[in-house]
Amino acid sequence: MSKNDVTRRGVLKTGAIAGAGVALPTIFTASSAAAYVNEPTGGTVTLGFNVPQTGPYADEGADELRAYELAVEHLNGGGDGGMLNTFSSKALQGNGIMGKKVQFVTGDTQTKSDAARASAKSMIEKDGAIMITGGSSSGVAVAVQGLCQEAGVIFMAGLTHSNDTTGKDKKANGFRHFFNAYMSGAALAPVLAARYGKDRKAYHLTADYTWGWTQEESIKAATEALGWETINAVKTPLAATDFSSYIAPVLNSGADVLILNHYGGNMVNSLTNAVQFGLREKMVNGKQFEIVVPLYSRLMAKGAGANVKGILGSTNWHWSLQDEGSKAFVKSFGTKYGFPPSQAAHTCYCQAVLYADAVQRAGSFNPCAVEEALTGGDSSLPGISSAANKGFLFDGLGNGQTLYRGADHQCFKDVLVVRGKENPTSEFDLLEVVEVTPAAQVWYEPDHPMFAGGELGTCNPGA
Amino acid sequence: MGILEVKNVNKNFGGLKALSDVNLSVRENSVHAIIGPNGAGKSTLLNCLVGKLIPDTGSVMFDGQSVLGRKPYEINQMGISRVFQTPEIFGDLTVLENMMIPIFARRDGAFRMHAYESVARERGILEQAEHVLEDMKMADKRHMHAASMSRGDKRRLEIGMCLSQEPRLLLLDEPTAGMARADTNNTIDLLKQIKEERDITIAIIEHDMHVVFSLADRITVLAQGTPLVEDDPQNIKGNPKVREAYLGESA
Amino acid sequence: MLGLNKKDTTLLLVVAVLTLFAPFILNPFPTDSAMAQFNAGYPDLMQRFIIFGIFAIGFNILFGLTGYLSFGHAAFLGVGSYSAVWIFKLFTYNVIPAITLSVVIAAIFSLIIGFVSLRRSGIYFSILTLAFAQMSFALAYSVLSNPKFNLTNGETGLQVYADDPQWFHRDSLPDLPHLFGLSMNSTYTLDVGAWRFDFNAGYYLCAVILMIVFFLAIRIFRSPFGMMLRAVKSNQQRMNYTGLNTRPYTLAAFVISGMYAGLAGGLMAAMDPLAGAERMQWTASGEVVLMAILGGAGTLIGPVLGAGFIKYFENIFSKINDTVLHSWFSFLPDGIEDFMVFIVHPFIGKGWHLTLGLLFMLVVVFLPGGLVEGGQRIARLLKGKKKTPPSDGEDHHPKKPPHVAE
Amino acid sequence: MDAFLLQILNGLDKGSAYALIALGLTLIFGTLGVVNFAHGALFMIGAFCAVTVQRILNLSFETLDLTQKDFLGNPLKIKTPYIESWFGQDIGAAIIDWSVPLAILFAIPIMVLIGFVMERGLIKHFYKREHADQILVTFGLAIVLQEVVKYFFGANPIQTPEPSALRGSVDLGMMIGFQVNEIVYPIWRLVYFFFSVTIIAGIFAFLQFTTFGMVVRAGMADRETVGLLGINIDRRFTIMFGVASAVAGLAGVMYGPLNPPNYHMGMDFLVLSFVVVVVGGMGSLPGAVLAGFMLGILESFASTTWATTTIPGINQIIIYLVAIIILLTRPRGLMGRKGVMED
Repeated sequence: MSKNDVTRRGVLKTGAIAGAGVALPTIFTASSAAAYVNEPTGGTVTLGFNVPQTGPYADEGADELRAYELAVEHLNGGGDGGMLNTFSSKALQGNGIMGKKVQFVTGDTQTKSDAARASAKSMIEKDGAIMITGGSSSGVAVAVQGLCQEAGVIFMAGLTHSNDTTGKDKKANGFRHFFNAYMSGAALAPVLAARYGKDRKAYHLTADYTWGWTQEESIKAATEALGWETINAVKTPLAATDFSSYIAPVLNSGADVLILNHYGGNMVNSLTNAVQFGLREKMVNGKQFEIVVPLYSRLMAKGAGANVKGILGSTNWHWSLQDEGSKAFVKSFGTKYGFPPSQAAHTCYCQAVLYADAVQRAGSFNPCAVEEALTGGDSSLPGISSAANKGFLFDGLGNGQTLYRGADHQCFKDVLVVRGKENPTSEFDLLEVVEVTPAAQVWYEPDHPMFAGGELGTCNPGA
Repeated sequence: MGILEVKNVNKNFGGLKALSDVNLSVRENSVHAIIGPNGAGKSTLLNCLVGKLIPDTGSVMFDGQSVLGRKPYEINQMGISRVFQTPEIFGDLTVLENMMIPIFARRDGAFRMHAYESVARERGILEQAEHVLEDMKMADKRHMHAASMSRGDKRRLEIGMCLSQEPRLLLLDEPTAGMARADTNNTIDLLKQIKEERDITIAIIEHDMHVVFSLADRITVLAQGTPLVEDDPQNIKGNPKVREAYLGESA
Repeated sequence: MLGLNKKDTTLLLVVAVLTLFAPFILNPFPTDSAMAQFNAGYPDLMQRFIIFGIFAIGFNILFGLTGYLSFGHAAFLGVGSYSAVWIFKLFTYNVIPAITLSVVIAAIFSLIIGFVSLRRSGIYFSILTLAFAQMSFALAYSVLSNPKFNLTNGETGLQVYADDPQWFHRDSLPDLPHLFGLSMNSTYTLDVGAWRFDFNAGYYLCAVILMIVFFLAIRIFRSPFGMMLRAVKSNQQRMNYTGLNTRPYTLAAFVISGMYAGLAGGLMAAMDPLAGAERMQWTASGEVVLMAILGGAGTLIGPVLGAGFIKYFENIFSKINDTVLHSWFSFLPDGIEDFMVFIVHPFIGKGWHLTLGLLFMLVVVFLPGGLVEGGQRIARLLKGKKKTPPSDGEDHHPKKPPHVAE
Repeated sequence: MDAFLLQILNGLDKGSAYALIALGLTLIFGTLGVVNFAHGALFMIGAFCAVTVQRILNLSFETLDLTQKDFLGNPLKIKTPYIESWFGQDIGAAIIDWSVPLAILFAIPIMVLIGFVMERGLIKHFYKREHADQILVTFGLAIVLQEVVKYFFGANPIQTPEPSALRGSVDLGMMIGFQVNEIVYPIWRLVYFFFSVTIIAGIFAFLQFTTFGMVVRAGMADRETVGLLGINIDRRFTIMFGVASAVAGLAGVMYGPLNPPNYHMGMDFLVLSFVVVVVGGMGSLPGAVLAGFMLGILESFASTTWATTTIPGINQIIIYLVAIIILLTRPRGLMGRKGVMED
């Protein structure tokens, strides 16, 4: 078992005791009925970090894992405490969670729903993980979230941007700190309109799967509301590695903006191809041709290199933010690993801390109690009048005041509009924050058509 | 009226005339040899008989039924078995299994889904296979891997497999090609024995005159895709046209 | 017994004993020991061993017997899973109709794909099956999950939602796949001293089905039909000139193996009611090829061993992280400990693919007959010491399974 | 019309990459009879040769700039490539700028060497083994190579930009009388196309007009006979493996600027290149080239809006659909020979 403190001597000792146990059949015991699945009984509690370690998102997975390790260190009282010092809730004492030392096990999602569920199951069934967190794609997040609901453990989603995660696939046991496609559109559209004008003709290239569709739908709705016209929206196969045949016709289509609803390797390649075709040097309809990447990630921007310069997009968090929480996090992460954290690392760190804090406040590891503590509150974000504006309000974790909304377990917080930096000073300095869009501007009602269809259900404590 | 009647068969490959106006009649219970120099069209003719090739024109009748357009397995089910130039056996299977397969094919037809029965319980088939193996004097090799046998034994096995189906016509394609003298003689003896013991018609394509004249009742000489002459062995030996076209060349 | 000879009966019994007692066999280490990392006796992985074992057995009926190398078998597994989840969505969570339908649908699918693909042989056949499977994957991932006609639910995977009809579902029944009320994920945990053993309902359903299909596979291997399939692999020409039509034989084998794949897919959905499109991807098809060859193609037990081996790697090796490594080597002096971790690090955790790749190469280079051959060599070595005469001609009759993998 | 021409152009460009990879695959299969699943990995290693050259040229020393701060608030470290300090900033920057073309010089010996080592160390032992074994062992090798690359370079793609002089696009349409912006194509893609065609032509000329090539071609047709003539065909085949490996590597080096290399790019191309080879006919070099261009063009056309609205999803399945149709109508692919790889 992957616990940190097992020594070899310890093994020998338990081995001897166990040997004695077999000789005495009278001590056969069926495990007693617990109140909930994987109730931690000893002095430790095990969290399951389920991140992509192989496959195309392995680097993001590695960064998530670094963040989790840092969070565990801080929860157990090690290091400089990071964002625990700036977090508005002061329940955590730096002595683990409810006095139990935090341990963790890791699994490999391979960015495949099947593999992700298998490794999550293994952590739940074999290692006794009480909470599963991590992941780098929406398909995986939804799949693992469903599993955790069935199994009766808490799921704290990692990087997942599709509306569905807290929309039609929302689950009572699942929670998302990351922003979503709708928020990207709502934050980005006004900036686009302000910079590029309201009379623009857009051409969409969209990854042909669920996330791509929700992304396209969101950004289309947001830009069209501001007067843009959508010329064409072309679906590209997920497995596509070269987008030349999709980019080639763009210039002659009458469009003057290209929107790339791609992520990961797709984004890197389609952006590279678009720049190659010289789109950004062209004038169409008397305007400078522009490219937009709605969902940015610094790790991916690095893959696209100089091609990101000047290109607008949105992101959940960026290390250059100057609030106290972000500064504290960048400092402890940077000191430990030598480079600044990615947005995936930030979200994962926050999720681990938020979970620990909720348990501490609830006074129980019971998923239902955790759910109540995490989203059941009555506090609300200022400036939004809505019956749904209700949940757990916190601050100091980087994105300003944040609401974990009770209705769908989605976080509402400021969203960043960023742009590829023209003169980066280092290999990490690729994006600059153009605007911090306040939470109120990206707010939506839980029954918004893009999110309708699912049911949160009730919390499942398992056993 | 022979058991096998080939009438006016023509076959072209592109511009090349492989067979032109071939007529052939094989009498029942005889050994009919088809000889000719390389490129005379012997193999093409044989392939037309077994369904591997379809002639451009003409007819091939077996026992009053046309074989044209039928698949090789259908033609086999009609009663024609073929022995190949290089022995075609099931190398990965044991000798006994090799022998059982044609017997199954004869009993069950071209396809039967007998996936749940056990081979070991097929007593009748096993007995027949053992019987043929004994006839072929191969009973001691029954558990050998067929691929690991000598070429002569493989030939023997292949002939045994064909005979186990009790075909009415056995086609042999240069059965002794590439064989050592001793193996050749053994094969000749085996074929002689078969000819004596069974009611069977044999058509044989052969290069080796020793084999031909030891076995054949009747010989057709093929040259440049067309039958030169058809006659008894004695007459063929003395025929000047044959000498010119074929024997002279091989001598 | 059951129409099997003594050797096959022994094999079946060994498999039966191994599967029934797997919860013990796979959990040899006390729960709190460092070696517990290597325990594989938890329900999900045990189910996977069995399910992929079934998949590989089926694949082997096609590949091992006829030699036709299909690179698209995962498509049938995927189709099976989708069918089962649709039954869950529309009718009931009872697994019997779901599994039945997944086998039937997979049979229909494999009949169509097999009918077309089997018109070619060799690598052309492989590429045809690959092409069909990749098409299925691409369509399932995107086009067939469009909002107007959502058959597969795309990237997320098909799953049961609260507003699905489930016409025959009653409130008294579990809200998860079940067998007449017995929930598939109900587990009885037995603590014996420091050890812990899980007995899972779903696992035992899988185990029983494995025993049935393994028995059927033995029957097929030993039947005239099985012999014909081996004959197809050995020499198609001779088959044709012996009056046998090879096409229906290969097609039947293709459909049977497709049904095994569909069964595996249905069971997968029954254990975990979600069907993802990646199940149909060519890498998934490649995986079952690797399982069969790694274990020993054409042998009965080989594919099961291969499946166990690969799944063990995927699930156990990938979870070893640096923290675990440090705990293993913690008895060493600091410098050496770090050095050992540094050496081992590339091969474990996220490096499990590397280890797997190296192992494949080693097995293929040195053990062409797969793990079964390895087992036979060991057995021969042991026998040799006891001075028993060397035995010949045991090629198609694997000995008792070696106790590796699983 | 302009859209048509544009997609033809794009198809030729895509196709040239397919043809180049399939050509190497066919060389190995045709000469050695080995199904090489590691060929995609060779392509990938080629691309990483360019990454390596870029890294080497960018080896830098650090100086502290006290006026600027890094993300932790410490003085910013400014990296200066040694090359710039040795040759002066202008020449140094120019050398770095041309790192991809320079990488060709680096890649050829490396790839040939990798080819030799692979053939002598591993493939040699698999000539007489079943195709399934060859597939498995080379597949294992492909996984190992890809994981090794991932270990050193990470999983994310890495930019290897083209020289700035060859960056951007040209308006080809205007040159032949079309309107502005109707046919615009990137310069480096045109370079890639001509590069591929040159390599392909070079290989054909080599096989056609040199005695070495003639022996190899004879060996492809009938290995035993050539062996009987007392010619050491094995050594020539080893060299051919090196050549095929270099071709794959060069295809990779030049591909880098088109799409940033990542560790799994070889696997992405593997299935596709096998489809190309099989559609062309196993063992046929002209077939591989023809099929490469054909599939490239078809893929381009299938991704037009017109095609995807007519048949939804056609762009996802076109390659496979074509493969199925070709294989069912032409049993051995476009130009395959009888009896090759049918058992």
